[in-house]
Amino acid sequence: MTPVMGEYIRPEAVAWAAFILVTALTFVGALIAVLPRNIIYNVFGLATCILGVAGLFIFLGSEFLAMMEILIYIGAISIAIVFAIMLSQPMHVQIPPAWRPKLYLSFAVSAVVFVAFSIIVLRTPWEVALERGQDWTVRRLGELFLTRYELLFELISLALLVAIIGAIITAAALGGGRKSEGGS
Amino acid sequence: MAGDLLLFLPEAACLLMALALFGLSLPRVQDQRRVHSWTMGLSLVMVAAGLAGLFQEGSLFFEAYRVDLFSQFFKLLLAVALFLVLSICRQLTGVEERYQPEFFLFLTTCTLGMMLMVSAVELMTLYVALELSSFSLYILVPLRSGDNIDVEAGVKYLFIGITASCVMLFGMSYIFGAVHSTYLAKIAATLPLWIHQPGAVIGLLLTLSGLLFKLAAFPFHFWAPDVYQGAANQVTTYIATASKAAAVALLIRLTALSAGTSLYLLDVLMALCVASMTLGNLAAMVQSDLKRMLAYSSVAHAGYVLMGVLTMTRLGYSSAMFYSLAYMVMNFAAFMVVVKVASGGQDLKISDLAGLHRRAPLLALTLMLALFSLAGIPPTVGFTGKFLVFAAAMQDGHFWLVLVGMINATLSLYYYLMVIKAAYLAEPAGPREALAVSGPTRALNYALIAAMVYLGLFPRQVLELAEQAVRNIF
Amino acid sequence: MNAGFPYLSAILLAPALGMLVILLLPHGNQRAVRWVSLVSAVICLALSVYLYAAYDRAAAGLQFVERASWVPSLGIFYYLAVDGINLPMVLLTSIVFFTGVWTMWDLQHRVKEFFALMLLMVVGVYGVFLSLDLFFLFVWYDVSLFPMYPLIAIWGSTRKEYGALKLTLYLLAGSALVLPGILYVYFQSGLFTFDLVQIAQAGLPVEAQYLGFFLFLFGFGVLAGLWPFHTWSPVGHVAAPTAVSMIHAGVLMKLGAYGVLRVGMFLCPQGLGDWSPLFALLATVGIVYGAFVGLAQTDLKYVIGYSSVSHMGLVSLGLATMSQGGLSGAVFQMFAHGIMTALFFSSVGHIYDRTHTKLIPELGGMAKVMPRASFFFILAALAGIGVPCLASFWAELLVFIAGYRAYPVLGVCAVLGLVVSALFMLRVVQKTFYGVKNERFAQAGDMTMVMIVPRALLAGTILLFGLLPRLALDLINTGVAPLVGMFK
Amino acid sequence: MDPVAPNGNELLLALLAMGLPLLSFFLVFFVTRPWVNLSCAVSLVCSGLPLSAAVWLLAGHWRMEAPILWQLTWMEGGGALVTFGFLLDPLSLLMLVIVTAVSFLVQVYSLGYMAGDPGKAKYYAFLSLFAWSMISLVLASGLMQLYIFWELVGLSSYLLIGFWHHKFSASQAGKKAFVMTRLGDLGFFLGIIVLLLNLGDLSILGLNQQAAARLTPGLLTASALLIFCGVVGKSAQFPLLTWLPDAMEGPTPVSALLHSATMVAAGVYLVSRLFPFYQGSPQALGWVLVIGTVTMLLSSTMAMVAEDIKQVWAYSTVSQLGFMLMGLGAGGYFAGVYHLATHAAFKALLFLCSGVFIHQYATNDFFAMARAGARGLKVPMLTLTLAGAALSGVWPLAGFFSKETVLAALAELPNPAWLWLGILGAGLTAYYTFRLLFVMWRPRRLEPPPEHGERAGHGAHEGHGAAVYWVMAAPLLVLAALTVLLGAAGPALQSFLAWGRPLPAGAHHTWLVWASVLVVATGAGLAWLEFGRAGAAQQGFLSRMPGLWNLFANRWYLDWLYRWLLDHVVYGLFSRLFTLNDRRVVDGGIDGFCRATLGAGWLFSLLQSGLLQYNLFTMVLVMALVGLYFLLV
Amino acid sequence: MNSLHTYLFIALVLFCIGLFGLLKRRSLIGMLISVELMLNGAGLNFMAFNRFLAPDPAVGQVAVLFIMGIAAAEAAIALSLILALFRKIRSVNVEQARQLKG
Repeated sequence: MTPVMGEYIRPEAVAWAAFILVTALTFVGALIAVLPRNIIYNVFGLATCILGVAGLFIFLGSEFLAMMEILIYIGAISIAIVFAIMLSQPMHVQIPPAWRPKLYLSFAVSAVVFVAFSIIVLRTPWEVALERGQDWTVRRLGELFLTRYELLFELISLALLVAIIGAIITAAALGGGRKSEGGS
Repeated sequence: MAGDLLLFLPEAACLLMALALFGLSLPRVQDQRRVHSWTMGLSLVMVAAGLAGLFQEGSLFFEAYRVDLFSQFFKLLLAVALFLVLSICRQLTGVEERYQPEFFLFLTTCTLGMMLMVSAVELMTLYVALELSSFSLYILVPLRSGDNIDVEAGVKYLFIGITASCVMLFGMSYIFGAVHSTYLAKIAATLPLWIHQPGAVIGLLLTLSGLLFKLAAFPFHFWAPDVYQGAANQVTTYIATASKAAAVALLIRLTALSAGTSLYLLDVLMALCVASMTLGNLAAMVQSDLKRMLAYSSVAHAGYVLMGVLTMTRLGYSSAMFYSLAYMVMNFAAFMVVVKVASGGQDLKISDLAGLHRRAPLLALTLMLALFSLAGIPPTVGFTGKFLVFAAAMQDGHFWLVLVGMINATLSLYYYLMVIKAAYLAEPAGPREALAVSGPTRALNYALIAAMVYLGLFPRQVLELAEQAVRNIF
Repeated sequence: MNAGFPYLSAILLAPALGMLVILLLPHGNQRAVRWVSLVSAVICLALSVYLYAAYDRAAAGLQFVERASWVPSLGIFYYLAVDGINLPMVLLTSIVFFTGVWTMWDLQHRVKEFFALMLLMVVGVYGVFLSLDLFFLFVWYDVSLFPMYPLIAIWGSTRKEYGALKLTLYLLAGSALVLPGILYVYFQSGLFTFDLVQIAQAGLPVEAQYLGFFLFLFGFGVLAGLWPFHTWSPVGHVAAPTAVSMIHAGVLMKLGAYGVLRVGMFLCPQGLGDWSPLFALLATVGIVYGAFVGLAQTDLKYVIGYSSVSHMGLVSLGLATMSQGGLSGAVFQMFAHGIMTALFFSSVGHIYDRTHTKLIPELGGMAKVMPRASFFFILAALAGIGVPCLASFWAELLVFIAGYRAYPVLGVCAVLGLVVSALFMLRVVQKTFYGVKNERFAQAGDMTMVMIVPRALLAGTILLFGLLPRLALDLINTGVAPLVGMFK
Repeated sequence: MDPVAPNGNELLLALLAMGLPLLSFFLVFFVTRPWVNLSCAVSLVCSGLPLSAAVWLLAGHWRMEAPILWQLTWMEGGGALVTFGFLLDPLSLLMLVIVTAVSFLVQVYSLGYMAGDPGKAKYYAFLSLFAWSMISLVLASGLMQLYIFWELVGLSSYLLIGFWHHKFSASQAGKKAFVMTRLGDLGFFLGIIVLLLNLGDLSILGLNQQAAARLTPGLLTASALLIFCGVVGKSAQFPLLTWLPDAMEGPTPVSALLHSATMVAAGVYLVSRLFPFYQGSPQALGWVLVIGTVTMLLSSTMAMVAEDIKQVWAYSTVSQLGFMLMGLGAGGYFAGVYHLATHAAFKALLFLCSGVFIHQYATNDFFAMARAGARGLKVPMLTLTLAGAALSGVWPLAGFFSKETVLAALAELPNPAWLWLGILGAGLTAYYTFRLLFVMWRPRRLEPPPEHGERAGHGAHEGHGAAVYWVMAAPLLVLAALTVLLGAAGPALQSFLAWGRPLPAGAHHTWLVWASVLVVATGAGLAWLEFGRAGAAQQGFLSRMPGLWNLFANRWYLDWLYRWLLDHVVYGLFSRLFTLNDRRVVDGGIDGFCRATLGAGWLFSLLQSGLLQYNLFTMVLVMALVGLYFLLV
Repeated sequence: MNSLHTYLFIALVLFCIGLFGLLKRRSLIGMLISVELMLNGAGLNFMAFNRFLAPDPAVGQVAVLFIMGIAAAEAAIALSLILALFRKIRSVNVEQARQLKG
């Protein structure tokens, strides 16, 4: 970037624009993930939202996390969801519109939660820690994984293992070959 | 390191068992009997390890993991619960044969998760351990063969579970924000700084919701009836016994963080406690499926436990500990009968118990005692548990809460009596053959009866142990 | 403290061991079951009679004390002792227990379970009467209640399941007030002990006594058949099998009144003052009301059930007067009414066994058909009317005097209730035992000599204590006296 | 007059009199019941010995100086002290002799009367029980003891009236007697409690000597009246008089013993026993007088229309009891007691005589008896006449003298109305007595003697007719002798009852004697005109006044009133309402509450609709509420 | 943009949108997606506190990483269960899975 450009486009402005962009991505993505009745749009909405969140993570100082966010959510979870959709329901079948009161009630209660928690967040005098470390490196994360969070690390691998075995058993075996025409 | 291993003994045994079961699950064809015998043997080792580790104290993994009497008490409880549940898995008719090693495996990992959970004193560890145990259960529930309801139950369980865990995480994030730490010890140490911050208290409350889910307390109880009914009988037994104990342990640890200084927290917990008791008992009255009824009763019992916990006094915590032990014993006894009577692994209507007193007098007796115990009739352990819990609440001045609790106990008697009536009075429509009760089962029955009465009349040792345990939670 | 043989524990243990033995007996061995029950009943009876005789009336106070710490951290004690209040109750229990076992000798249906449950219930009853520790008192209280459900629901008659359910739920609802009360007292006393005597000696704050007595009054009052919480009692009586009715009306209802006295009044003597007018009012309403409702009944057991309501009202009235005479009368009335009702039910039980009906219009002329059974019933009825020289007369006398002294109007109403109860008792006697006999039951058959034994024991007790009331009152007065001192 | 302790001899005799009948009751009831003759023997011995003892005591203390008192504590508690013991003074000794004598005679008589009855042994047991209670009542040293035995006497009465309980009317009458006397006893009991609470002393001597001084007049009157309620019940005074005629359902000897001579007289005895106490309250005595008078007149009118021989004597008993109470109420202590004594003799005699007829002819209707040839039975017929004359007050029989004393007492009253009413009563008595006697003596149509089998009255006793007859006749003769002799014993008795001191001599009204003789003669003459003379229609003048006749025959509708009260108030109103309330409100409320609870359970289980999202919704809603609550706090 | 509250609000909005979706969507997969949004909201909170308040900037990151891991595992199990349910009732509509009730 030339200095000239810099005079017109100040870094703060860029940052602002970027921030607004990621925020918008997040919200719009979230709404798309929730509102349309077509399930495949929702997945795209989720992906969009994840991108926005990843952007926010960058703003919050952790590029590593942003990367992981995209990797895991878009690379793994969204893809898995898409597969599941393809395995489960024909995409062209339109789901009938929702029962209205349910919609309103859901909205109302979510809104109440939002209002209540916003006020709580505003009322809380969040205090900054007295001493603050500045080590944002990935190396530090790695260290922590092997020391302080060693148990956690082991645990989550165990959890993932259990999840995978479980998913295999559940998805591959359950219902397969057995009576399957039940249900209402 | 040897000392560390000793500290980690129960968990190590559990891990070992999980590995062994994993190995057993690999071959295509298994001898079911052999697998069960192995499992039983291993779980016995685990119980031994739990006993050996009972009085260990120390801390592991950079203070994230704390071994003290409190956690070891619950670990022993968990090991015993696992052993008991496995002991009624000999005829695992509710689960397809080729998945039985996995079935045992998931039971074990679930237990492992809970064992880690009761010792975890760091929020993230706690959370992940909780999830580990939850995952195992999510998978165990739909493992039942036969009906469709198992998967439906699994899905409902899962969704309520992950919602609760989301809420819990959200709450943890607020705690983290307010206290800047995820270590319970630090949180407790800076209590005066954060306890009056709305965010922190709400955070704590939301965090508790994950445990209330485990405990099946209102309003996170909705899974309980469906899962109890939908899951295989043995799985239900496990959920009803072991997982409750772990939830109580964590609930105590987390509630203790506030040291009873937040009236708001107290109010909310009291409301949930009353709602749990009342809703559970009322809804249980109209059930016809035995397991479903017991599920609602477990909601009510969650309320009783909460009553002990919400006092946030030593007596309250120790009484809640005692109650969880009591609950485990009596609930197991009830479910054991369910498993034995529903020998085909099917669901059991209350009316199916008709004529039980002639088909299997011993089982009927155990059932009656277990139900009276659940209803809180002395001299059973259930009464002593309730008494202690109520005493704790009264000590804290919650007279009305105790009154409501007692009224609820009376209400609950109604539906327990309905079951007893079915077992002792009703005559089956057609002739039913006598149930074969094997020697070990007989011994198990005697042991359970003895335990229910003994602990009811002589609570002293356990109570003192519990009091010693809660003296120093952090 | 009397060192030496633990008589009280022995009384508690005899039926408990009996129950265990019965449970362990092989199925089908009904003879052995009966004999085991009878042996334990005889042991209890012998020990009770011995205690009754050996109690040092001059020394008074608590005797035969057995006290050991049970759960020290909570201040729970294993604390058994007798004084002038509970010793008659223990004797009553033993007599009714013994006669109850004997009365059920011919039971054929699920014998083992029946006697095991009955023994369990008796253990509970003894426990309540003997324990001076609040925790144990409550434990035994509930232990004595819950066997009622199977006992009535399995072996009962008319609407047995309904009656059993109602009774059990009702009574345990009562205990739902008692437990909070006990805990409340425990913490209010500040002593952290469940030792009843200690708490009573230390005294509770007056405000605490106020609430405490309320809880005990209505909690235990339900079991004592206090109006308007009495409806479980006739329904339950009607449904229950003979021996259970005997124990139930004879002993269990006394547990309620005993609870009000021993727990409520000992612990909250000052709180009682404010409640006593209400208490006395409910008691009197119960007396009159029970008698009037009894007039309209057509089922023998309902009649007795309502007469129990009426008579237990007398006990309550005696308690409510807070005077030496009233309390003595109440305790004596508990004893006398227990024996009397047991006699009632055992006679009705015989009639029902032989005729399979207890509806008054269907019976008639029973005095011709079964003169012995009729004799016992009529004797009980006379005792119920308050005929002098039968035990309950003295009790009623004392209660009336005290009741009139404390609440003149209520006292007069209560005496009036007695006339109505005479009317309905005699009506029943007339319709059932006199008049034209129903030929259907001409061959029903009277009691055999063996069956007379328990009834004769009960009748003899009524007569003995009726002719020699001091046998009981000298003892009861010693027990009541310290309590009266506490009211001042 | 401080009481003295008994010497050994007196103690023994008194205790013998009190104890033997109880012993006999237990022996007969529980031991010897299967052996009828043995039972009778035991019972006879145990009533004969007390009679001897009583006579011995009376003879030994003919000139006693001070009452003899002996007592034990029976029960003690709550300020109430109940003693058991005996108080021997002239009154109780006299009454003791009367009771034991009549009791013994009746027992002898019953040997014949109850011959062949399957329940004879039980009957004797009950008689013994009665004798025990009555003797203990008479000798009672304290009011509480008196009350206790008063109740026991009622119980024996109940048992004996209902002795033939297979007869519905008999058991009904027994019940009625018990409940009505009980109603009166309610007042008695309350009176005792009032005295106990205010005086603290229930000994009879204490009451008589100190009550007037230590009680306020209001309390004294109240307690006296309350106690008098018991008298009203027991002595069948207005308004509780209807049980006594019904009580005639019992065996006739029982009527003779209980319902004429002794038990019903206990009421009068009680007033005499407490006479000094009553004298303390003129109002109370006034009420006694009023009640006595009303009763006497009412029951006399009833007797005028009765056709059942026992009914006539029953009404007459009621009226004579009322007459005694009039005497007492007028202040004539001796008058009341004297009439009590003579009445016991001639009324027992009347009943026993009637019993012979009833036994013989198996009917209670004296018209029917007469037609059947009753006058053929000489001994009973003569004694009946004698006793009837005594009842009417014919000179020189006992009744004449005692009636005169009562009238004399009435004459002392300032208001002459009482006297005239008393004389009117005497006239009525004479009328109905002679009505019966004339009917018996002069039957209109004589029927042939009924077949032997038809008079199977109360069992198979044909076999030993003559023996039975004489066993029954012997007591009649003894009583007849007494009826004659007691009239002469008046002055002696008077000095005995007054502790040997001559009473202040009241004015002797010669005109009174003539007046009463005139009235009696009028009554008897009227009866002669209507029933006795040849060709009389044997229809009383009342039968020409159907209104009055109905009123009298229906006992002034008193029974109807009671029936109505019982049916409509006790059963129809209280009992029904209370029962409804019990079913619907009290019990129904509980059941409704239970149903509502179950309904609530059903509602709550609807929350579990199976729709996952509703459950999640509830969760979130609660979360939201919790958040909101926080903001509000 | 550089204030704690901004991020907390964004996180809260995400969380609430997730809640809304969770309650509204009838497709189980749609509900799963909503849950992921909620988890992200929680993660965002952690990072925000980490950035503005916490003493050690690594802690929040670690937490978020673990949340992701858990989310992945959850998704795996959830999807497999949804598929199993689909095989049984031929639908992923949550309103059709209502055999268990009462």
